[in-house]
Amino acid sequence: REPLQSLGAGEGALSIVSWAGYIERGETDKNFDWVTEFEKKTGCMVSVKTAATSDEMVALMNEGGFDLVTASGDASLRLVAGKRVQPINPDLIPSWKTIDARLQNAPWHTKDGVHYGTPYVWGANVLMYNTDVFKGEAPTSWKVVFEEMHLPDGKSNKGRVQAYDGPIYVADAALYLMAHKPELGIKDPYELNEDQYKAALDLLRGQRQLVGRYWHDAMIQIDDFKNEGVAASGSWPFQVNLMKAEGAKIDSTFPEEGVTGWADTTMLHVDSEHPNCAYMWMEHSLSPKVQGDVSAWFGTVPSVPAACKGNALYGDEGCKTNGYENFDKIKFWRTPTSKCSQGECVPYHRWVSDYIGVIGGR
Amino acid sequence: MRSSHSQSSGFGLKLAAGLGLAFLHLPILLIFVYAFTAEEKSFQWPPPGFTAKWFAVAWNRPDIWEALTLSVKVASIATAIALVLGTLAAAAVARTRFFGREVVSLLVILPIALPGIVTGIALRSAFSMGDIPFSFWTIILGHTTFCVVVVYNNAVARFRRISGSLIEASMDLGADGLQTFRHVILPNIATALLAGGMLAFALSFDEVIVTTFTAGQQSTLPIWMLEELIRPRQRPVTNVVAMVVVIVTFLPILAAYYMTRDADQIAGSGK
Amino acid sequence: MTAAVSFSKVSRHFGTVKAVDAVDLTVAPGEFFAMLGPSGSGKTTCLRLIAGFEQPTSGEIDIFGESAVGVPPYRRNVNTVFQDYALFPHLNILDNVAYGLMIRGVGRAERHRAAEQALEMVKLPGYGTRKPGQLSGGQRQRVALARAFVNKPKVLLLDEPLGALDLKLREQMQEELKGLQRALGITFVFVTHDQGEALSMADRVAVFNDGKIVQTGTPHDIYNRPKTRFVADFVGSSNVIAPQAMQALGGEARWTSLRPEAIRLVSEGGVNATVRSTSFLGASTKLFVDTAIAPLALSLPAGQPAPQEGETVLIAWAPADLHTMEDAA
Amino acid sequence: MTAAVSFSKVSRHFGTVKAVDAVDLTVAPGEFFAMLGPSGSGKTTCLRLIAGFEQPTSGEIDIFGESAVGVPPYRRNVNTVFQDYALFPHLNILDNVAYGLMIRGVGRAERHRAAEQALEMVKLPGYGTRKPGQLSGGQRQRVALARAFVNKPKVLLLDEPLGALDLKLREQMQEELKGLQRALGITFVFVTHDQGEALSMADRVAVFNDGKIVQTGTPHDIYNRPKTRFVADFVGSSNVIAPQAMQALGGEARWTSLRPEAIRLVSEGGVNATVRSTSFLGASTKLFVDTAIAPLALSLPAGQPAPQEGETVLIAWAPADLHTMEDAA
Amino acid sequence: MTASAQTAVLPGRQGAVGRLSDLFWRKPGLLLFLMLTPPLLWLGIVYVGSLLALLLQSFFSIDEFSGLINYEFTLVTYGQLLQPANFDIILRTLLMAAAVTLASAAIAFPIAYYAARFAKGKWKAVFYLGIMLPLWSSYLVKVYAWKLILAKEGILTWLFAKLYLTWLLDGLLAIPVIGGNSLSISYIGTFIVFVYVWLPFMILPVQAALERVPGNLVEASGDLGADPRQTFRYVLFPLALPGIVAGSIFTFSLTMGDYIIPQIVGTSRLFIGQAVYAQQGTAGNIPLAAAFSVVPIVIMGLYLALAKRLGAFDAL
Ligand SMILES: Nc1ncnc2c1ncn2[C@@H]1O[C@H](COP(=O)(O)OP(=O)(O)OP(=O)(O)O)[C@@H](O)[C@H]1O
Ligand SMILES: Nc1ncnc2c1ncn2[C@@H]1O[C@H](COP(=O)(O)OP(=O)(O)OP(=O)(O)O)[C@@H](O)[C@H]1O
Ligand SMILES: [Mg+2]
Ligand SMILES: [Mg+2]
Repeated sequence: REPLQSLGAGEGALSIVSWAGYIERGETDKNFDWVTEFEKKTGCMVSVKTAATSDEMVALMNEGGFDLVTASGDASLRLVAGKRVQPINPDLIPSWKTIDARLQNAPWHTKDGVHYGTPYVWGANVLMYNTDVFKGEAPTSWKVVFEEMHLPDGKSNKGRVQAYDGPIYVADAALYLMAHKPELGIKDPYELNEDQYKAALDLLRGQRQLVGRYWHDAMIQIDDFKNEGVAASGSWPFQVNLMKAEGAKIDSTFPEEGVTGWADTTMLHVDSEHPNCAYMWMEHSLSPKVQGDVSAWFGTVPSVPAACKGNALYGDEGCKTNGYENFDKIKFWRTPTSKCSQGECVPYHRWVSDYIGVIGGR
Repeated sequence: MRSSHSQSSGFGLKLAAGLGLAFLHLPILLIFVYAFTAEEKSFQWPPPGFTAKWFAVAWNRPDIWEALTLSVKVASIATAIALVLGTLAAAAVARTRFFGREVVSLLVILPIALPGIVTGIALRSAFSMGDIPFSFWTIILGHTTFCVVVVYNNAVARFRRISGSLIEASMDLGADGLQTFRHVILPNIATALLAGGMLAFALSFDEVIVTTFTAGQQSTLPIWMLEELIRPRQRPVTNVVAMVVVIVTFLPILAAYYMTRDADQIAGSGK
Repeated sequence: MTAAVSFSKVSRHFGTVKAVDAVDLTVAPGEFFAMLGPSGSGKTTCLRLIAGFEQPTSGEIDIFGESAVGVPPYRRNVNTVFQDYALFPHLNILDNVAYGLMIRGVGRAERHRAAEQALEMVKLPGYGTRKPGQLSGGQRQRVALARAFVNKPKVLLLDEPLGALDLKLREQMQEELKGLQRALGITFVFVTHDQGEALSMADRVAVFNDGKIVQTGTPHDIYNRPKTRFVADFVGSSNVIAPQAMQALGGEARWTSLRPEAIRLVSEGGVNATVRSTSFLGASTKLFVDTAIAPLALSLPAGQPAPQEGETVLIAWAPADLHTMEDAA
Repeated sequence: MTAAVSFSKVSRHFGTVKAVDAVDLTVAPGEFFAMLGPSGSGKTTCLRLIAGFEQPTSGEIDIFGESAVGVPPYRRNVNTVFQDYALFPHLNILDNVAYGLMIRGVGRAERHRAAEQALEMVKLPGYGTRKPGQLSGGQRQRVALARAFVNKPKVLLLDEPLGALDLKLREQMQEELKGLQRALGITFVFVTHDQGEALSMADRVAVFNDGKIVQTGTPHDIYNRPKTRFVADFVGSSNVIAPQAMQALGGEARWTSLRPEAIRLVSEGGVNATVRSTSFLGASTKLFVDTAIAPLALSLPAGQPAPQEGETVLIAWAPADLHTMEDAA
Repeated sequence: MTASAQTAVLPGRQGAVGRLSDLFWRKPGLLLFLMLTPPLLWLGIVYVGSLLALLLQSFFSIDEFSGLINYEFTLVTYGQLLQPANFDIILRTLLMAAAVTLASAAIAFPIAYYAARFAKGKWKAVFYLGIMLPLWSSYLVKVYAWKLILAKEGILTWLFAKLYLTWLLDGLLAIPVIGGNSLSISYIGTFIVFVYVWLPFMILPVQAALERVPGNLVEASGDLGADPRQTFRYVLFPLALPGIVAGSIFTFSLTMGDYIIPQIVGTSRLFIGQAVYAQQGTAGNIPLAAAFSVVPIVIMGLYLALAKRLGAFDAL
C-alpha cells in the first residue's frame, strides 16, 4: 500500500490505541491536556482505547477499527510483519525534521528504509525501591530482585520484590546475565540462543521464589508498594512519579547492569478510516508542547529535543532525570525473532509460553 | 409451618448464619467507608482522613453519567427481551409436553452454566466471523443470552404452580386464548416476572466478563469501573458509585420481596 | 323438547385408555343429573367433553340441539364449578364472580351489581373485597358457584364440588345447592363418587364403571333395583347373593341383591346365623353374620339391642326385598 | 395399672388462642381412643403434645407413668402417623419403614427384614423398592402406618389418617386398622372429625370443642347419652328441643335431645306435623317436618313409603328416647 | 343480573384477534411452535451457533510472530493445551473451583437453612435483603475492597494484630502452596474472594430447596427417634442436595471462567479464565483461547449431565 501523497481535509474523528496516560484530555489533571486543543484545531474528535501490554495492542490492531497505535518496539515490527500498519510519508509531517537524530531511523519503526510511524516518547524500566527499606541508599544492582538476599533493613527480600508480568521481561533477566555471566556470551537481550535462553529462564525460576505477585498494571503495583510491603521492583517512571507526588517513600535508580526500555512509535493502521486526521495527530504529537507534557505526565523522554527546554510541566531537568543521556544504555524492547545475528534465536512465542510456565511455577 | 420447641434453632446454627451474613456484608461496609476517604488514587488501611467531596465529584463527572446511561439502557432492553423469550420458553415447557422439552431447558441453562468468558469469546468470534461491528446491540445480544435463564427459572416455577384449571376456568367463563392470557395468566405470573426481571437487570447491570468481549469501545458502568480501578484518577468515586447503586436499589428489592412473597402465598393456597 | 345435553356413542380415548367408551346419555332441561362411579370411571372426562376441554374421539355431542363439535369452551353457554374451585387468586371475590360478565363486555357498574346479587344468593354478601386466599373451603366453593351461575349458563357442570368439605358443611351445602338449582331452573350435571350425595340430591343418576354407563335412573331405581352386581355393590353396600346360594335358600338361581336394612332379626322361623362382628354407627348398628350359605351384612335400627359377637341369631327378610340382577358383573 | 397417657390440667395457648385449655384425659393401655371434634377444636394440638412437638403452656403430661416434661420427641417411645403421611420422598419404601430402626442403630439386614415384615402386615409386600411418589394415597397411608409400628411404640398417634381416602377405601382401612390394633395390642390415639369413624372404631371417644373436652365415654354413651347440646348435635344429627318446647309437649322443661331415627310415623295419637322436605338416602329417607312447637328431622327406615312434601303426618316417639342434657351449649 | 344468552353456542369474538384465538385453540401445535421459535432462534442459533464457531476456531492455529490466524485445520492448538504450563492451569482451576464450591456450600447451608426454616416475618425480609444486596453491589468494587482487606498491611492483619492473633495469620500463611507472603498474594486469598463473590449464587437455590421440604418431614424424623443432628444427616441434607448441586453449577462455572479476581488477588499464576482472556485479548491467539474454553465446556457438560440426574434443574 502506498503512503498518502497529499493531505486532505480532516475526517472529523480519530481513534487511537495507546498506553494509559499517553493521550490525556485533562480529565485527571486539568493541566495535562493535549487533546482538546487538537480537536479544536482540526475538528478531529479523538477516542482512545488503552491497552495494558504490547500483546494487547497487537491484538487490538489485528482486530481493526483503529487509526493509530502508540506501539512499543516489541509490538511495532510484529505489526509491520502482519501488515496491520502502513508506511507513512514523512513529507506530510513538517515536524519530522525536529525529531531526535537517534530516533529518526530507529530499527523498530524503519524497515528497508521505509518509515512506519513517527516516534512518540521513550523511557526506561527503572528499578523502583522503598527508601525506608534501603535506608536512603539506592541499590546499585538488579540483584535485589533476582537473587535472594538481605535488604539493608535486615530482612530477606523474599516476597518483597516484584517483576513485570509480561514475556518481554525475559530480556531483563538476559540483561542481568550479560553483566554477571559473561561466559554465556549474551550480546543483545532480545537475541538469545538456546543456552542463553535457558540460563535466563533459570534465573527467572529462581526469582519466582522471591516474587509474590507479578505486576501487570501500574496502579496495582502502586497498591502493592503501599499495602503489601513491596520493597523493590522494575517499574516505569510513571509509578515512581505518581508515588513520589503522593509523598510515598519511593525512589528509582538506573542499576549498573543497565536497563531495558521502550521507545514508542505512533503507527497508522493499514485500513485507517481517518488518515488525514491521523497525519494531523502525528504532526501534533511531535510538537514540543505535547512531547514535554506527555513526558512530564508519564515520566518519559521526548523524541523531540526541543521539548527538553522551556516546557512548564516537564521543567528543564526532566530530560536528564528521565535518562536522556542514557539512551545508549537502554536496551529498547524489540520482538525476539528466530532469525538473529547469532543465527538461530528463541522466538517470541516461546517467550510467551515459557514465561507463563515460569510464573506458574514450572 | 408450626412453630414450637422442636422447631427453634440451635445456637450454633444462629451463629453460623449470622457469621455468614456478616461475611457477605463486611466488604460492602468497607466500600461505604472508602467512599469517604481522603485518599485519591490507592487506598490504605486505616484511611488517613474523611471527606464527602467525592459525591460532588462523581456528580460532575460526565463519563460516569455516560456509562450509567449506557448500562441502564442495556440492562433495560436486555431485560425486556429476556422477559419475552424467557416467558415464552417457560410457557412452552411448563404447559405442554412435547418432544425436545429437555433440550429447551438445557439450552436455556447453558449460557449461565458455561463460564462467562466462554460465552464472551464465543459471541466475539461469531461477531468477527460474521463481520458484525461492535455496537449497543452486540452488548444487548450478549446480556440477553444469560438473562433469559433467570426469567425462565422464575416463570417456569410459577407456571407450574398455577393450577391448570385456572386457565380452563377462564375459558369456561367465555374468555378466548388471548383474553385468558391477558386477564389470568399475565396477572398471575406478573410477580414472578418482576422478580426474574429484577434479577436479570441486576445481572446485566453488573456484568463485566461477557461485556468486555462484546462492547468494543463502549463502556458500561462495570467496564468504566474496571478502567477506573486499573487506572484510577479518583478511586473513591468508584466506591461512591457502587454505594449509590446499592442504596438506590434497596427499596425496589424490598418491594419486590413483599410483592412476590404475597403472590406465592396466594398461588400456593390455590390448592 | 330438545335435550339439554345429549351424547350419542361418544368415546374419548387417551392412547389405549378408554376414558369414555361409546356413551349414550340424555340430560333433560332443568334436570339435576348426577354422575356416580368409582375413581377413574370417566365421570370427569364426560364433564370435560360437555364443557369443551376435551374433544370426543368419536361420537356426537349436542347441547340444546346444537352440535358442539369444534366449538371451543369459551363459546359454549355452559359453565363449570371445578373440584378445586379454580378461583383466580389475583382477583378479589367480586371480580372473580364478575369475570364472565367482564369478558362479555358488560360495564363495570352493572357487572359488579350482578356479582353482588349472585354473592347474596350464595349467602356471601359483603365478601366481595376479599381475596380467595382469605376464605374457607366452603366459602370458596360458594364463590365458585356464584361465578358460574352469574352468567346464566344453560347447563351448569359441577365436578365433585363438595369433595373437600367436612361432613357438616357438606350436608349444609347439599341443601343449598339443591335449593339454588330449583330457584334458577338451570340444568345441573353433577359428578360425585359419594352415593349418598347422588341419591339424596339428583333427579336422575347415571352410574359409571370403566368408561361406560352401567345404569341410568331415579335414585330409587338405582338403589332398589340395581341392574348389575356392580351397581348393587357400589350404591350402598348390598349383600350380593350368588345363584347357587339363592337356590339353596329356595329362590331363583340368579344373582340377587339384598339390602342390609331389609334383613331383620326374628325370634323364630328365620335362617340360622352367627354374628362375626358388630359395628356401632350411631343411628344403626351394622352386623356381619355368617350363615350356612353365605356371609351377610345387616343393619339394625338404633334402639334395638345388638347381639354380641359369637352369638347365634335368627334372621329373615321379605321376599319382595330380594332383587334379581343381570348376570354381568 | 398406670395410664398409657394422662393429661392433668394441660393447656397449650398460642398467644391469645387457647388451642388446648385445661384438659384432663386418661387413655388406658391397649385402648383404642378416638378424639372427635370440629375443625380447630384442638385435637391435633393434643396429639402434638403427646408426641412432644408441642410443650404444654401449663399442666402435666405423663406417658406410662413417666413425666413427659422437657422430653424431646425423639426420646419418647411414641410414634405418629401423620395426616399427610410425611413419607421421606428421597428414600424408598423399605428405607422409609426402616428409618426408625436405622436411627436406633439396628443393622442393615435386620432392619430390612423387620421392615419387610411390617410391609406384609399392611398388605404391601414387595413394594419396598418403590419411591413414595409411586404409590396411591391408600398405599402411602399404609406405609406410614408400617413405618410407625415397626418401632413397636407404646402409643401410636394417628391424625385423621383416613381423611384423604375415598369412601370404599376408607371403610376397608378402618377394618384393617382395627384389626392391627387388636393384633399388636398397642395403645392407639386416633383423631378424626368423622363421627361415624369414631363411633365404629373406638373403645372410647373424647369429644372436643373449643380446646376443651366436652364428654368422654364409650360410643354408645356419646351417641345415646350426649351430655350437652353440642355433643348431641355434633355426634349424629339430633333434634335438640328447647326447654319451653319440651314443656309445651308436656315434658320436663330442660334441653332435650331426640334422635331422628327414634321418631316414628303413626296413624293416630301422635303429634301433628307437616312435611317440609324429604331426602332419599338409600338405606333410609330423611324427613324434615314442622310441628307446632319446633321443626324436627326424622329418619324413616328403607321400605317404608315416604310421605310427599306438604303432606300432613302424625309422628310419635318413646319417652325413653328423650334424653335430657346439661344446660351448657 | 344480565339477560341470559339464549343460545347454547355463543358467537365468538369478532375480528382478527378472535379468529387468531380460535385458530390457536384448534391448533395448539401452532401456538407451541410460535412460542418456541423466538427463544430457540436466539439460544439455539445465535448462542449455540457462536459456540460452534468458537469450537471451529480451536482447530486453526496462529502465526506466532504476526499474530494472524492461519485458517487451516490442525490439532496443533489442542496439543498446546497439554503442555505442562497449560495443563497446570487447567488443574489449578479445577481444584480451585471444586474447593470454592465445597466451601460455598458449607457456608451457604446454615444461612439458607436459617432463612428457609426459622426466619419469620421481618427477619425473613432481612435475610432476603442480606442475600440480594451483595448481588447488587458492584462485583469489581467488592473485589478491590477485598484486596485492601487481605493486604499485608490491610484490615485483616490490623485486626489480627489488635486481637493478638498475628501468630495465627502467620501460621496460615506459612502453609506451603496455599500460603504466601500475604493473604492477598496467596491461593487462600483468591479462594476467599471467590467464595465471597459467588456465595449468594449458592444460597438462593439451597434456600429454595430447603423451603420446599415440608415441615412435617422434620417432625416425622424426630418422631421416629432421630435427634436433630440425625434429622439433618438423613432427611434435610439429602432433600437439599438438588439445591446444592444447582448452586454448585453456578459457583463451579463462575469460578472456572473468572479472570478478574485471580489477577487482582492472587499469586500471578494463571487460571483458565485468565488464560483464555490473555490468549485472546492480549496475545490475540484466538485458536488457543478457543481450545482453552473447550475445557470448561466439556467439564460443565459432564457436570450438567450429573446435575440432571440429581434433579438439580428443577432446583435452579
Ligand atoms: N389427559 C389424560 N391422559 C391420559 N389419560 C387420562 C387423561 N385424562 C383422564 N385419563 C384417564 O381416563 C380415565 C378416566 O378418568 P376420569 O378423570 O374421567 O375419571 P373420574 O371418574 O373422574 O375419576 P375420579 O373420581 O378419580 O375423579 C382414567 O383412567 C384416567 O387415568
Ligand atoms: N402454631 C400455632 N400457632 C397459632 N395458633 C395455632 C397453632 N397451632 C394451632 N393453632 C390454633 O389452635 C386451634 C386448635 O388447632 P388444632 O390444629 O389443634 O385443631 P384441630 O382440632 O386439629 O382442627 P382440624 O380438624 O382442622 O385439624 C386452632 O384455632 C388453631 O388455629
Ligand atoms: Mg374426576
Ligand atoms: Mg387437626
